[in-house]
Amino acid sequence: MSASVQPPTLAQEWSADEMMTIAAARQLHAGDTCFVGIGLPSTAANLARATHAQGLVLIYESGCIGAKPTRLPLSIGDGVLADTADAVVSVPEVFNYWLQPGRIDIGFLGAAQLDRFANINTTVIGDTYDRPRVRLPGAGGAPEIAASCGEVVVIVRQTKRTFVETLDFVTSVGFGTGAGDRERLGLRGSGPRMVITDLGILQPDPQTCELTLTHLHPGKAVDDVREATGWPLAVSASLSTTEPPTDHELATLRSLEATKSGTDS
Amino acid sequence: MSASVQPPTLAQEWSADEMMTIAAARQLHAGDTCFVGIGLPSTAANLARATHAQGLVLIYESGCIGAKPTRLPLSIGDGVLADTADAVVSVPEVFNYWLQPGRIDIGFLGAAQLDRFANINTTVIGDTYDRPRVRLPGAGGAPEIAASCGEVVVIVRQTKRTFVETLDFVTSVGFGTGAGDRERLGLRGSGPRMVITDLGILQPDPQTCELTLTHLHPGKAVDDVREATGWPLAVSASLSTTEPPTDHELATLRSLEATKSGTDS
Amino acid sequence: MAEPARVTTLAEAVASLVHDGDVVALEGFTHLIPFAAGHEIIRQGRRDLTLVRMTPDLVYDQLIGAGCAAKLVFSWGGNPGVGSLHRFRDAVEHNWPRPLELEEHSHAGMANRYVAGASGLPFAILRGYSGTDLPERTPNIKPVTCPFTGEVLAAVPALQPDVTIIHAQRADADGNVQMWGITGVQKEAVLAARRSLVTVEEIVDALTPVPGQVVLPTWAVTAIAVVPGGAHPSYAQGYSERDNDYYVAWDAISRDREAFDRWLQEQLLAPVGGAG
Amino acid sequence: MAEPARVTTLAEAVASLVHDGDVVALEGFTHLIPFAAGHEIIRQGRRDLTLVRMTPDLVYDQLIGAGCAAKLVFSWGGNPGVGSLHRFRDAVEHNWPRPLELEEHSHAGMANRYVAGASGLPFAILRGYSGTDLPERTPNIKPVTCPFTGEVLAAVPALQPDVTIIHAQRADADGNVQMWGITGVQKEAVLAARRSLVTVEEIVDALTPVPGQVVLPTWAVTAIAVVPGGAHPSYAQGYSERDNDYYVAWDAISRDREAFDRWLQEQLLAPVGGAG
Repeated sequence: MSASVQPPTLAQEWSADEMMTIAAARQLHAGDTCFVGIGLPSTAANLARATHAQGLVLIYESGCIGAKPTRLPLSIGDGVLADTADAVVSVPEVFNYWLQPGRIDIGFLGAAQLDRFANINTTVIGDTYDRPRVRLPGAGGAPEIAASCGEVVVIVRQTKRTFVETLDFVTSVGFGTGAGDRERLGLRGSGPRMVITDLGILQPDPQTCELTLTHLHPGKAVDDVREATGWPLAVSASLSTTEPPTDHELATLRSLEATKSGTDS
Repeated sequence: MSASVQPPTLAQEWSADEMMTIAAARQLHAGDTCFVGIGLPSTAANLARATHAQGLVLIYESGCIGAKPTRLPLSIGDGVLADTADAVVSVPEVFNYWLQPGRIDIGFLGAAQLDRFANINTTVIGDTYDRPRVRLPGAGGAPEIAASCGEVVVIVRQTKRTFVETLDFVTSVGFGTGAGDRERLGLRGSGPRMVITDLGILQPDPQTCELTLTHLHPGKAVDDVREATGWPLAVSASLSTTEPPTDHELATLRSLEATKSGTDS
Repeated sequence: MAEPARVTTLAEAVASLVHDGDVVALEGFTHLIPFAAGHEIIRQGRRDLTLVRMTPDLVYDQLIGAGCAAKLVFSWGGNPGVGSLHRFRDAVEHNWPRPLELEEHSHAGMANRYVAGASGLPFAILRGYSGTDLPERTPNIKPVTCPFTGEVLAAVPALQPDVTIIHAQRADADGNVQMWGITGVQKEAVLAARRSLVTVEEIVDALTPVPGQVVLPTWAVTAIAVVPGGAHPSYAQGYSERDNDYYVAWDAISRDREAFDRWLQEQLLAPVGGAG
Repeated sequence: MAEPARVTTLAEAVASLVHDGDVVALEGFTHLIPFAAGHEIIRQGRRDLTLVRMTPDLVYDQLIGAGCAAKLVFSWGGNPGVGSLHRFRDAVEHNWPRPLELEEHSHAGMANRYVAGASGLPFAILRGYSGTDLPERTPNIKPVTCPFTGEVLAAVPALQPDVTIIHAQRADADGNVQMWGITGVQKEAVLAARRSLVTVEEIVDALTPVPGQVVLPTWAVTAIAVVPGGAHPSYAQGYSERDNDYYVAWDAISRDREAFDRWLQEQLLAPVGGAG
């Protein structure tokens, strides 16, 4: 798919969401197999396919393996996914034969709450499970994506409400209680490689597995990230700045967004 | 499928195998679902479809559900089975989703050895498993067909070598050690309804489950059956004679056999 | 005896197959969601249902808002690509219009529960749930040890709905059902159930084979009702497009109890026989 | 990284993927049996193989007679519709040309062993083997108790061949594999294996979807070799018919050690590059 190239002036400004999506797309490479959830992950994965990673293999939990959508799907079950897939399999098969054995390189997840070990909550907000303040959609495919993909990339807008000291519910495991916990739990994928937000990029410390700020997006400051984090933020000694969106990335993203026929949560 | 009708003179004589196959075909009814092994069971099932049971649903372990072959298949994987089936599914699916839950009414099995409780050996002949006198093909689908079909019909030529006091190996369970044993073993189908041979028909005693001679084929005597049975044969007080093949049955069977492109063991 | 599927009307099928208190699964994965059947369940006023579905979406939001459900067994409850299911949230957060008991799994767990049901097994095993809070809230997740390796895996019990309802593209004159495109977990959901209803776009003389098809033999289905557009606002590949505007519009309707009630009275209950 | 399948020759594929002592599955259920690949294994003189297959037939009889196999893992070993596999019998009954260890299951057990292997699970459960003598002879059948109902079921361990070889109708230029008709347990056998080889009738630019198709994405396959007629005397639906005469003729050849050896020397080994 080739994007219609926009005039460069448009590319000089971008939203925080655009930076986040583009930073996420850059993490995907042509030969990867990628298990894609709906929303920002799907946008980022399709942006990668439309720019530097044409050979990226997209796998949707609806059973579409190798989907090559020509427009952004609104849901994980859009007809365009089945029409363009190399194979359409049943939902039990996609989880049992494709995800569970570790055939998928990268899982792309969102989060409603996230803690310093990149554990994820998408179940309930509030103290009690039975009468939550906010009932979220729930687990979906995430617990097993987080467990079984070769690695995980989380894409989430960063706020103090989202980046919390303690999750109200652990829906999907990042590094659990810290280094060694994934192995102890028998999780076979290597876990979150990075968390990409609208402010920057966090990566697990090689020793402790605690999320550490490694990149700031252009125009953002460490204090912006600290204020949006509900725990004392670790900052990398070699903190760097994310490459800004190129004209091509931004134009392609915008033309992709224009193909979507509904809104995105 | 309509058989070409043969002159009645031909129908006046028939082989013991023909009588056996026709008697077996009569046990199948239009609304039944029938799990069919290759050889005599397949011939009998297709004869039933071609005569009185057009609506009989044939299921082959190769994954062909509702196969309607227009000629006798030489194997359980002939192309004609897939071409004419309502659905072709994988081999794991046919065993897991269709056979195991008890969806199939009748299982049609052969045997190399059979005991008085209609347990079946198709594994080895001889005292030792590791160095048998005759190595037979083995279990195939039979153990689970025998366990899970609503009922089982066995079709087998009767000799003292085949109808034995003690099996050299229990490959598939009929009534195990007798009444109540299927329940104890957790087998959910009701087990063998009858054993059809080239001499007559045996049915389990309602109390003891021991096979009892209930029908003699025309021209056969009780002593013929006794001599072909390796245990003291129980004979029903209401022993009757099998209806001889009708002209239509015989003509249809012969025209079916003529469609087979190979030999049958 | 392999009973062929009975061809009937949607109203008769729901009346005879769906009873108060039943465990009911309406399956469909974005594609082929049996909306019309769900609406008929609301119209007939069923109560105390245990609703089962991997991805409860708008039609379950509607059933829950209408007070049909006592319990929901599920793995992801949202308005795909739009946001929350507000009637579902109102039931869980505020017990409105009645309390809703939850049994919550992951997709992999739910899919395998249907597989076990379809397979006549009491349970299924998977690598799942490890380290999450789900087993603490869902007693139906237990450990099981591999007798060969000693590894501990998760076990989930078979799902066996009293009735499963799906929508498919078509059936033939004998009642064999054919669907294609994204077919999700529908085969398993039908085979796991005691009774089943398939709404179809049309009945044709004979089924032309289609790539990617799933065929359910007539004797594996209890009843068939011809309901063209019965998946709207979901879609039936080859017959209709997904009505994305409906999904977006539902967000506003469902946020507000009064707006929902107006929709229920005016759109769903008033036009008898019509689709909501 | 999703490596695409490597397109190569049959000789190179067997040389690089099949090693002495490997666990090797050549799957095919009457249809699509990879005979040519089996013959190439004989030509290359592989030894001490553990051969795995639900329905070992003529090609396994040939491999066993040629002395390639140390062990057979199987559920039904016969010449379909004809009779015995005489080389198999000679090996088991008389240790000729060498002893053959057996591991014996039912079809349901073998199919589920492949399913477990394809699923990355250490074992599978089924209702099977109960009351039979198989568990006594096959240590790889164990009981497992349902943690919900207390029912005791059979467990079998996952099969994970070092290499699985299948024959398919075709592949596309990217190496995606397509087969249709009776596809048996081939998808599971490939996904369960560490390496895989698919022989195909042809490579086409793009795969036209076909009803009943199974597609294996290129990154799920290790190597592809174009071998037209590579299933002979089995068949490839849409390309060839089953050569039933070959199956019948094999009975006489295989009954006699000398006749078999003549076949091996003259038909299989002599015409280098030809099919036996």
